[in-house]
Parts: sequence; C-alpha cells; structure tokens
Amino acid sequence: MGQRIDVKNLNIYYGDFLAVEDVNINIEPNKVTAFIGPSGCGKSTVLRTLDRMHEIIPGAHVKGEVLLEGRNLYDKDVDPVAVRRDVGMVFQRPNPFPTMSIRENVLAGVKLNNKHLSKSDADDLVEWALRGANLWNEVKDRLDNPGIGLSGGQQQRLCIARAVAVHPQVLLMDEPCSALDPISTLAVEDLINELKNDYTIVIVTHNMQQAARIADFTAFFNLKAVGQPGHLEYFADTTTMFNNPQNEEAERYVSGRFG
Amino acid sequence: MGQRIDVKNLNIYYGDFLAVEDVNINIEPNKVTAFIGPSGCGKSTVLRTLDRMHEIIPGAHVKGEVLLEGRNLYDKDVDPVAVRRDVGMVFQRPNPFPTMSIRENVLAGVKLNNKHLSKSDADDLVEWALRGANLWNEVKDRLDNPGIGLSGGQQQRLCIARAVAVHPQVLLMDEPCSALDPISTLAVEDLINELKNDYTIVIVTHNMQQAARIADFTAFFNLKAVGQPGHLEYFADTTTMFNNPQNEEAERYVSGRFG
Amino acid sequence: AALGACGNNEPASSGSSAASKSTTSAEKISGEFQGAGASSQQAAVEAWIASYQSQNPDAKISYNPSGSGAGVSTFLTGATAWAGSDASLSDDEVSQSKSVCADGTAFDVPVYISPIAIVFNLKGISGKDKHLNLDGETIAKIFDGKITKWNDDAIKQQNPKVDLPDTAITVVHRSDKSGTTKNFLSYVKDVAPDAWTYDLGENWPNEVGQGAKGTDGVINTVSQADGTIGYADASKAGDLGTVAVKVGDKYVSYSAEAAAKVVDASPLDDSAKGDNRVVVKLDHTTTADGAYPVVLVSYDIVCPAYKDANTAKFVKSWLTYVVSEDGQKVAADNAGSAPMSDTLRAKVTKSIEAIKTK
Amino acid sequence: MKGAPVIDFDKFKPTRSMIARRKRKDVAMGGLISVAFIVALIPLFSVLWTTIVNGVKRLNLNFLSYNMSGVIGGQPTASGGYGGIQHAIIGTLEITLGALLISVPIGIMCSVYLIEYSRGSKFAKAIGLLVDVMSGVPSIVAGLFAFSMFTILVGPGTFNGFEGSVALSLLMLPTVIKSSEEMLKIVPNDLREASYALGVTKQRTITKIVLRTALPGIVSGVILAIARVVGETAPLLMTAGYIVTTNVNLFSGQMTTLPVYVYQEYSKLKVACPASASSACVTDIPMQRAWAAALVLIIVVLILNLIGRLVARVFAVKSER
Amino acid sequence: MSSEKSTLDQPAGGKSADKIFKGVAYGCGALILVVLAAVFLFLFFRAWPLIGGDQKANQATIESFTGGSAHNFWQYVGPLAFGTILVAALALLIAFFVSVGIALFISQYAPKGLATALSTIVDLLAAIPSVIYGLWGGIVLVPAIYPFWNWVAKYLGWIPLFAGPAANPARTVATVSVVLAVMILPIITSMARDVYLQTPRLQQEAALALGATKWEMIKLAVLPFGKSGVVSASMLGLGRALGETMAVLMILSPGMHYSFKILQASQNQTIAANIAAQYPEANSLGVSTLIGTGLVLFLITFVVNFIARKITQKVSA
Ligand SMILES: Nc1ncnc2c1ncn2[C@@H]1O[C@H](COP(=O)(O)OP(=O)(O)OP(=O)(O)O)[C@@H](O)[C@H]1O
Ligand SMILES: Nc1ncnc2c1ncn2[C@@H]1O[C@H](COP(=O)(O)OP(=O)(O)OP(=O)(O)O)[C@@H](O)[C@H]1O
Ligand SMILES: [Mg+2]
Ligand SMILES: [Mg+2]
Ligand SMILES: O=P([O-])([O-])[O-]
Repeated sequence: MGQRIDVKNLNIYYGDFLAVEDVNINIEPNKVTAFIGPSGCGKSTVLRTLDRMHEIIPGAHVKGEVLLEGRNLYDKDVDPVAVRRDVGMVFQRPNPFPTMSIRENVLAGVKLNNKHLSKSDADDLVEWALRGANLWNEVKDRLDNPGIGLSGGQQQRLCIARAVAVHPQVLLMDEPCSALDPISTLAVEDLINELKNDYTIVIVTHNMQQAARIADFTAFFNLKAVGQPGHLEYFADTTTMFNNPQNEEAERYVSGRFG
Repeated sequence: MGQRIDVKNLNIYYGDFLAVEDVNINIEPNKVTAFIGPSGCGKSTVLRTLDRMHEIIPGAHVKGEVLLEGRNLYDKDVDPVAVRRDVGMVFQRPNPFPTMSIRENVLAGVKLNNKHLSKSDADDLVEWALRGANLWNEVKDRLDNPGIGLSGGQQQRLCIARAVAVHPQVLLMDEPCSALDPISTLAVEDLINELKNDYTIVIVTHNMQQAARIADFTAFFNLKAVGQPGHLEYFADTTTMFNNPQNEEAERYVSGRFG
Repeated sequence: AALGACGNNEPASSGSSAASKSTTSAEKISGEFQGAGASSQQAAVEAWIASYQSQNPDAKISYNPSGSGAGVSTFLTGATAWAGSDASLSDDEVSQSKSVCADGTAFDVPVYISPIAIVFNLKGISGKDKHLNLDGETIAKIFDGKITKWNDDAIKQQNPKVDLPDTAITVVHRSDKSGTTKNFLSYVKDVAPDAWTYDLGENWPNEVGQGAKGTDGVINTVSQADGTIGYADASKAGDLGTVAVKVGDKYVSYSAEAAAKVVDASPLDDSAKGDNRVVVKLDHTTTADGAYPVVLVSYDIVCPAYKDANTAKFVKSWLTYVVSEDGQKVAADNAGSAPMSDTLRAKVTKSIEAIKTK
Repeated sequence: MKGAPVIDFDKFKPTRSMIARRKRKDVAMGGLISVAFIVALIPLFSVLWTTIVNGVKRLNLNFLSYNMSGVIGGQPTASGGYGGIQHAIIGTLEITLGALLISVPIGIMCSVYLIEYSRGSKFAKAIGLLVDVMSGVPSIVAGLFAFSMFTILVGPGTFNGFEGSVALSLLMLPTVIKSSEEMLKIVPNDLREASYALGVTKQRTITKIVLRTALPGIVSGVILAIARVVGETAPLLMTAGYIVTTNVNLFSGQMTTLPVYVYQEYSKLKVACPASASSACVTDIPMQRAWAAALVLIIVVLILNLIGRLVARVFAVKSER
Repeated sequence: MSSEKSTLDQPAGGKSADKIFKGVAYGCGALILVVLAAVFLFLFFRAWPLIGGDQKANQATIESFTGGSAHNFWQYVGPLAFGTILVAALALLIAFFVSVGIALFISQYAPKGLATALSTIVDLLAAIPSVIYGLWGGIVLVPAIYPFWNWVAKYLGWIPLFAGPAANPARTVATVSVVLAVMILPIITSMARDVYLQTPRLQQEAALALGATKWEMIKLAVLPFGKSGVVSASMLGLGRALGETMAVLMILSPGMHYSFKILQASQNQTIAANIAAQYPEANSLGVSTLIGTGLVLFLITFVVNFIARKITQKVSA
C-alpha cells in the first residue's frame, strides 16, 4: 500500500540560489498527484526532494520538512539511501542499465544492495515486477537480452518494473512519457492507472491532457520571473483544476493555447 | 517570396533500406505545410530530401523528383550547396555555432558568399534577421555575447534568424519546438505565422495541436509496420485533416486520445 | 629443442679451447657475480663469461656495459664485484674505494688491449683492407679542421699512388665521454704536439665535423656519407678503409700484434698512487718496428679484499682467467683485441695475487 | 516586420566567380588534405617496412626461446641459434606488469575521486592540472626519479626490475587517469541517478554501475597505456639495467627488456669472427638481432592493441540496435 | 506484496564500505600530488650538490662535460634547453598540419571502411616504440634525406634557418625534427581524429544547411569544435618531443650552441639525449649535474603543459 507524504514549509536551494519557495502540500496515499507548471518553475526540483535525490547535486539542500507517514525524511538520523528504497523514482528518459539484461535490470535494486536471492525467488520477483509494469508478455521470452535492446516505451516500462521490484511505497515520475511516442505513452498511462492501487504516485508532466487523464490531484507550480524562485501556486483535485480553478494564474495556464 | 515544391514519385533509401515509398506531394508557396505521423514513418527523412540534406548520410539516396519551381533538385548538374542556399533548414534541437557570438551566428551563412561585408550592411542584416526571428529586442544589447548563452527558445529563434539571413525561398523545420518550453514554443509559432508571408514553410511536428494551430496544409505519413517503408497516407488542408479527414487511418490518428 | 634451463645457451663449443691448465688447480667457483663498466670490453667480456662458466658451471656472471664512469660509480657503491674501465682510477676514486673494500684500496689492472682504427669512407678508395698512409701531424690537422679536402697536398704526398678526389672531409668523432677518444687524442697530442694543442680529456675538444654516440654511432656515421673519417675500436671497422699510421719512417696499419708491440714498448705509470696498481703509460712516439701506436688499454678494477670471501675467490679466479693466455686468446678471437705480453702478464699476476681470499 | 531595416538582398547574391572560387577552394582543400595524408604515410610505412624486412631474418623459435648467455661473438650456439630474447620478453612482461599493478588501481581510484566525488572542487581542479602536467613528464625524468628514489631509499647502485616498474608506472599513471576519467565522464548521469533512486549506496553505484559501464573504455585505455610504456628504453637503462641471462625475480637483480635489448644490440653493431671460425659465424649478428627484437616489440604492441580492442568489444555495453 | 512498514529507520547496509571507498578514492587523488612532489624532491635532493656542494668540483665537472666551453650549470643547461625546445617546436610544426590533415581526411573525407582501416593503422603507429624510430631514423632516414636537405640549403639557403652547407650525413636538427614529427604524428592524429569525429552532427548539418561547401563546413563546425582537443593533442605531442631520448640520441650530432642552423651538424643538443649520452660515463657529481638538467627539463614540460592547459581552458570556455 502507498504511503502519504506531507510537505511542510519546504524551501529548496541550489547552493545559495533559492529555487523553490515555501511549498506546502499533502500527497494522498494511493492516488496520482500531478505537478504541472511552466518550465523552470521547480516541478522536478520539488519531486526530487521527495526522495532526497535532490541532495546528489553538490550544494543542493533544503529547509523545511517532508514527512513520509509522519516521519521527516530530512531528520539527521535518516539515511537517504534508505529513503530511496521506500520512495522509487522513474525518470524522463528511460535509463535501463546498459550492461544488464532485462532480468538483471529488474533485479538491479535488490542485487545491488547485496541481497542474495534464490533463483526461484528471483524468477518470481522478475515476473511479478514485469507483470506489474505491463511488460511481461512482451519480454518473457527474452529476459536475458540486453535491456537497452527494447523500444523506448518498453524501456520506460522496464524502468518502472525495476523501480517497483524494490517494493517502494511511493513512486515518483518525472515526465515519464515525454520521450515516448504516442502509442508507448498510452501503455505507460494505462500502467500508472493500475499502479495506484499499490503505490502513491507523484508525476510531473508538461502535458495537461495527460494530467487531466490520469491524475486525481493536480498541483500547479509557477514562477514570477526567470531567476525568481518557483512556488506552489494552486493545488486542487484534478477536476477542479481543469474545469473550475479558483486561481487566476492556474486558469490562465490550463486554458492557455498550449498543449 | 516563397517558392513551390513538387515531389514526384519519391523513394528514399538508406543504403539498401527503402525508408519512404513513393511520395507525391505539392507544397504551396507562402503556406505552412505540416508533416505529422507516428514515430519512424519518415517525416524527417522526407523533409531532408527537400534540400538534399539527406545525402549527407553515407549511402543515403533517392529515386524520383523534387521540383523547386519546376527545376529538379536532383538533376545531375544541380549543386547541392546551391540548393541548400535556396532552401533553409531549422533543426529539432537548437544548434547555434558554439564558438560564435550572436551576431556572428546570424552572419555565418552570408559570410560564405560575401567575404567582405561592410559593417553597416552586416549591421542591417543582423537587425533584419533578428527582428524577423522575433529576437531583436531580447538580444540587441548583447550581440557579441556567445550564441549558446541564450535560453533554448532564444537559441532556436537565433537558428531561424541564421537560416533566414541567407534569404532562402523555402524554410524547412524539423520539430523546431519539441525541445522548447511552452512559452518559447509560443514565440516560435508566432514567428512561423509571420514568416509565411516571405517563405514557403514545411514543418514536421509531433504535436497535433501545433499542426492545427499553424499549418495551412497537413500531410499525414504512416507506416504499416516497423521495418516497412513509410508512405504519405493522406494530404489535405488542415481544417479538413483535423475536422473531417477522408482517410480512416488519419482519422484514427488525429482523433486518438494523445495530445 | 626443449627450453634450456631458463633459456641459457650452453657455451659454444668452438672458439673456446677450454682454458684447462690455468685454472686446474683452482677450486670451482659458484654463486652470482656482477660486473659493470666499459662498453669497449663488452665483446671480450661476453666471451670470457661464456668460457669461464663452462669451467665453473655453478657461477653466474653478468656484465652491464653501462659505461666506464657508471661502472666505477657502481663499483664504488659496492654493488658489483668488479668494474671495467677505459680509464685508470683517479686519486679520488682510489681513496673512495676504502669504504667498499674490506681492506686497502681498489686497484686497476689492464685486461683488454685493442687497436683503435682510424676509419674513412671515400668513394673508390676506401674498402676492406684498403689503407691510406698518414702521419700524426696530418691526422691532427684533419681532425682539427685544418685540412678540409681529401686531395690536400699533405695527404697526396704520402699517398702518391692514390687518385685522391676533391671531396670535403667530414670528421666524425665521439659525442659522448669516451676512453677511445682519450686514447686517440693522447696519440695525436704525443706525436704532433704543435698541431694538436688542446687539453687531453675524454670529451672531444673542438667543434669540427660531427659527433656520434658510441662506437656504433661513429661507424654508422662514417658509413653513411662520402668523405668521412673517424676513429673507432678496430674490431668494428668492418668494410671501411683504415689509415696506416706513420711510425718511424714506415706506415703501419692496425693489427693485434702491432698493438701489442706498442704496449710492450711502453713503461708503467709510476705516478699512479695506490697499492698493486698496474697502469700502462703508452709511448705513442715509439719507433719500434711494426708497432701500431693508436691503442686503447682497458682495465678491470677490483678490491684487494672483499667483505664476502666467496666474492674474493671469484674475483681472483676470474682475473686470473681473464689475463691468462687462454683468456687473452678468447678475447683476441672474439673481440679482435691484442693479447698481452708475458712481461705485462707477470706484473698483473703479481697484483692479482694480492687479493685476499681468506 | 515593424522597424526592420530594408535589405537589398541582390547585393548579397553570390556572384558566379564567388561560387567558382568557393568550389575551387573546396576541391583544393580536399586535395591538400589527401596529399598530407599520403605524404605522412610514406615515412610511417617505411618504418614498418624496414623493421619487418630486417626483422624476419632472425625471427624464429630459437630466437624467442633462448637468452643471450653463453653467446660468443657471431658464432652459433649449441642449439644452432645466435642467442635470443627470452630473457628480454620475460623482463618486459614482468616490469610492465609491475607498472600495471601500481598504476591501474591508483589511476582508476584517482579518476573515481575526480569524477564521482569532487567534480569541480578546487582540489580536484588542482589535481586535474597536475595530472595534465604529469602526462608531460619526459620518460627520462621518470627514469631519473626512480633512480634517485632507489638510490636514496634503498642505497646506491640499486638496479632491479621493480625500479623500472616504478619509473614506468609514473608514465602510465596520467594516461590511465585521463582515459578512465573520460570514460567515467561519458557514463550518463541517468544511470547514477537510476541507481541512487533504487536505494543503492554510492560505493556500489560506482563499482557496480559506473565502473562496470565504463569498463571497456577503461580497459582499452589501460592497454594503450601499456603499449606506450612497453617501448620505453632510456628510463629502464638507468633503473632495470641490462643482463644477458634470464632473471625472473622482479625485486632483485637486473632485468633486460625488449627495447633495451634492441638498443644494446644496436650499440654492439658488429662482432669479430676469429680466423678459425666457421662460415656460420655472422659478423653483423647484433644488428640482425636488434631488428628482429624490434619486430617482436612491434608485434607485442600490435597484439596488445588488438587485445585492447577485443576486450573493449567483449565487455562492450551490449545493445541490439 | 508491498509491506506496510516503513524501513526508514532500519540502517542501510554498506555504510562503512561507502566510507572506506570514498577514503581510498580521496587518498588516490591526493597521491598524485604526493607523487609529483616526490618526483621534484627526489630529483632536487639528488641535484643538491650542484647548489650546496663544492663549486670548484662542479665547475670541473661541467668543464669536463663540455670540453671547457661552459663553466657553470646555467651556461651548461642553457644551450641544452634551447636545443630541446627548438627540436620539439620544429617537430610539432611539421607534425601539426599533417596530423590535422590526416585527421580530417579520416574523419571527414574517407569512406567508412577506409576510415576504420586507417584509424587502426594510425593507432598502431602511435604505439611504435621510439627506439624503433631511432633505429629507422639513424639508419634509413639519415642517408635518404640528405639530397633533400642539400636541395633546401642550395635554394632556400638565404633563409637563415636553412643556411648551408647541409651536413652529410644529415645528423642534424632538421632530420631529428622530421623523425620526431613522424613519431608524434600518429599520437596527434589519433587524438585529433577522435575529437573531430565527435563534432556534433547538428553543427555540421547546420553549416551544410546554410549552403556551406564541405571545406566551409569543416571551417565552421569541425575545426572550432575540435580546437581545444587538437591543442591538447599537440601539447601531448610536444611533451613527447621534448622528452624524447633515444631517437635524438641515435641520430643527432650534438653541439652546444644557441643556433638556428638546422641543416648543419653539431649545433644543438637536447636535455634528454644529453642525459642519456653522458650518464654512463658520469661520476657521482656528473650524475648530479645531469639530474639538475633533468629537473630543468621537468620544469620546461611543466610550464608547457601548464600553458597548454590554460589555452585549452580558454578555448573551450
Ligand atoms: N542542478 C542545478 N543547479 C542549479 N540550478 C538548477 C539545477 N537544476 C535546476 N536548477 C534551477 O532550479 C529551477 C527549477 O528547475 P526545475 O528543473 O525543477 O524546473 P522544472 O519545472 O522541472 O522545469 P522543466 O519543466 O523544464 O523540467 C530553475 O530555475 C533551474 O534553473
Ligand atoms: N541515418 C539513418 N540510417 C538508416 N536508417 C535511418 C536513418 N535515419 C532514419 N532511418 C530510418 O528511416 C525511417 C524513417 O525515419 P525518420 O527519422 O525519418 O522518421 P520520423 O518520422 O522523423 O520519426 P520521428 O518522429 O521519431 O522523428 C525509420 O525506419 C528509421 O529507422
Ligand atoms: Mg523538469
Ligand atoms: Mg524525425
Ligand atoms: O669504450 P668507450 O669509452 O670508448 O665508450
């Protein structure tokens, strides 16, 4: 089952540069929450603070709290490595490990953590994860082929399978479809719809139609000007956001001519 | 003024592989013609044959005719270098020359034929091209700064300025907005709308809304299966294409849920 | 063939008519021993090692032809049992040796006497066993750049039968510090003191012609162009023409015997400070019949006592073999050197006897 | 377009002569480049050709399986050969292996430090600069360094294979660091992030993902570094010394390597044949041996290169596309 | 299948391995500093007698090295440094344009099959040991190139650089430069080719789409892109030429002059070759002197690389 995330007074910095200001947001378990907003407003930045991936960038740090089921991820004694096991992430461009087969890719999270898995456990896990990612039928006959031999859409689903194989409670996705063609996008969207039964999902998207199609809640981020920090402008359930937003900026944005 | 292009029985090969089959299309002068279709159907490939950029790839060649105002570009005695002067091209990702300033980038093409450009001529030309690309106001104070210091959208417009500065008759654009954020996309779309007064424009786009917004005519390319050659499935004016297509495949494609 | 023990070749059967009598009484030597030094001795030392090891199969001897200077420095650190050197020890080196020798100071004995050939390459004239006659003064003037053409009168007069061309002379000398240079120059300086006024040393003193590294460099350079002249260890002269040097009123071309003669006719250097030293003071101005005065004498440098008795035993037996008639013959056969005379051998043997093996 | 200057484009129209001139220039430059190419190949092929032609004369199994002990002048040995390079091959292998064992772990870890841990920090920049500087250290200076170091630390007159390894490792180190650095750089950041996002520690990410992905490149970089030092002569002359017998102990006693052998044989130039010698005595055997050993050296380098390529291919990131 | 319980408070494994690994990596980074310092210090200690030792003895050593033409260390090392730089600069000058030409030929002109074959050959040639170039240069090239130098001296002799008569055999700076050029050519070529091949397609297509000819495309896109890479390749080549020992040793007839007469013999000598030539016959003080010159060579390469690095930084910025 998914877990809930509560973000409190979060300020996010790259070195001295305040990239995102004072975010407060409650992300419901087992729902899909979409982040939308113009480029540079900090969607990816906020998303990455939810599993402390943000910290990988030298100098990047946060002030404020991110509570996962009430526990602050940024507490001194929390190990970011452990956080990332609970909160999985899928990236904009599919990034299977090029040296690994499909099977190895799925098992990567487990194996890299030095856990020893019996062959049959591993087989079960691979099948479970690939079925979960809607990919099993397409690849079950070639599990030992390299992962990067798959098409873009398949690769992205493989990455999702890899992420779910470590049993996270939350799944973060940063524009998971933007590098995909329409048919692959469809497959991934279908998958997201299914995954929310088991996970809490946060997805960044540029594509408002996509947000409207798959999200339960939508957060609209904005920024006043380039160089200014981004902020959470408006947060609402998706229907409200797209049909009747109570925020002028959000309305301008969702009714804008861009697709 | 723009020129018309007539493509007749064009087959396009990469080595032995027939990538696109038997294309016949008439591209009207001073109109915007959009190429749409699923990934891999050959949109870029066809576009690149229109200024013989195709030939740069080793082994790539064509059979058939591409007539620019009645003159076959592929005639034996036609110099591809001359063709490319008449038919400009803008690419998917902005590609200003990294070692050059904004000003030098704009003049790069002109300088090839005019070794000794007077300062005032050059100044005029730079201003003209940058105004034409809707970029003048943003960069007029820093023309000597490097071109790659600009934002993505600005870079793309700089590339358009560079292309128009050699005063082509036709402008080819291969997904010029796909790497841009919505605001920059808007700027480029506005620009295309203005440019068609002076040029014939052919644009490849993944984004159907974009095609609907800016194109006068739309060509829908399709392919039967991966590995099969692509082909021109349906060609119509944009209104017909999006509202009342007379082709089943096209209808399925434009009414799909993707956007 | 199966790999020899570690790829070692058994000593060649021919050439070394095993030195049976000189070392029969001596006990067999075993162990590993190293020497280093003069490259001029290399060919001779390789032959000696091969023959010596055939009598002492348990002795493993190696010689690094790193150069006289490096050889002596290494010896003075105690890392090698002996050094080969084209120059006798300096006073400084003798006193330094106190710290490596178990007792007393190091001494040098001649082991390798070799004629230095003055080689030239002149189209139509040079060739194997072809000679030009030159006296010391002419040689000095050529090597000092005073005579620049092969058809210079000075050369013509001494070679009336040869049709000398109007070719420019290119002098080729050693560019590295060299015992060969020092010996060649001391000949020139002794016989033509007016024509050759430079200080004596192991480096080439003037800026005439071209320099080349090593004997091989000189020979290669001389072979590569018309009109060249140089000097090199005679065993490497090969197909080049060589100069017959004026001794008395005859012209003598190089040979081992002719070289041996001049050594016999030369006194020992009394100024050499230190015990047991045998340093030959070559008499280049000799007029002895059939003597060839351009000669290189190369020494072995050893201690009178070693910290390790086995090393001392080895050095003693090694030197005994090297200067023995057999040893000298092996060198003469394989390196073209001049066997030392019995008189000289007697003096050398006396010094060798001084090595304490107990 | 409001405010834009009016441009008379006819003025910029390419003239016929201009077009012709550009064409001519294009053809001329193409020609010049091709000529440069051919001119350069002449000496390069001459080097190869000379070595091969002169080298094959003496290159046989006997030459490869015997050392130079017991070889007297130009006379044949008991085995029917004229001595060989077995000792030099062993010396080359051991000394190079020694250098490899020193420089590869340090080099790779240093590049890991530069790319993974401190990209862009001041200290890293300083080290990057020093690595660049180090890649310019002349081989003879490396030799002098090893020589001085052993003289001071072990004692004067020390010659052994390991001393040579130290000198060579100094030459290999920057090459290894730089090539590994390049290879680590091109590992997409995506992969690191993907690994971190799976909750993998940094150390395991680096060893299991980053280094593994970069492995083919690193290996071929290392092999090229070997190929570069395997031909070093001057630094080995002053550190590893020269010996005619086979020495398998890297840490004690002198060792001959192939390039040193080539140089030593070249220096001998000729040998004398005693009057009594049979016709089997060859006076210019040293030069023949030098060329044959040079040929072996080239073949060794060639094989190393091929292995490098092969390894790169075998370990290459597999892809079906 | 997912567990309810958060694992946040379970310690993640591999923490100590992480720390150790990081420590080792840091250590290896710092080691580079230590090594270079060690190189400098060991050479410096060994060369110390030059400064701190008996100056009379030093003078005697240097006079014996030079036959009395130099009396102190600086007089000795000056012409050597000059010769080193002259030879290396000439070699680079010759090799640079040819290398760029070959690299362009391989990366831009040659058809794919030929390009691959040529690349392989160039890579192999880059690995040929310098002792072989020395052998070849000394034995094959010296006699072969004399007629050419003779011609140059005759017709271009009015240029001071080519002042005749050309030495025969041609064991001159000119010949050595050619050999070194041949030697560094594959090195520069192989690196230049690699950067040229990496020129983004997009840049090349941008140029061609503007109506550029092939050469103009190269000038617009390929050369600027490759500039910093080619500069560092050249510097690598220069470094190699500066430090080359055996090839110079086996070919050059040395001299100790500040001379530009590259066709004449006995004009210049390089530091590296001089060390190799004098080292075997040098006594302990002589070795110190030679190590002193080695230190100077080290500093020269240090400065050259430092400048090169600055140049590449500027170009790529
Ligand atoms: N690594 C970084 N270092 C410094 N600043 C950064 C970094 N990454 C992003 N930023 C800055 O942080 C701000 C937010 O960027 P972010 O990438 O989160 O925006 P975004 O909404 O995801 O945009 P997009 O839609 O283009 O992905 C921007 O001003 C950006 O310039
Ligand atoms: N350089 C090339 N060499 C060989 N085949 C190619 C090359 N470029 C494209 N193709 C093939 O030609 C076909 C058409 O490709 P093209 O890039 O024109 O499609 P597209 O419609 O532009 O796709 P996309 O929307 O992804 O840009 C595809 O099958 C593709 O694999
Ligand atoms: Mg983003
Ligand atoms: Mg395309
Ligand atoms: O043996 P040399 O001293 O002349 O090299």
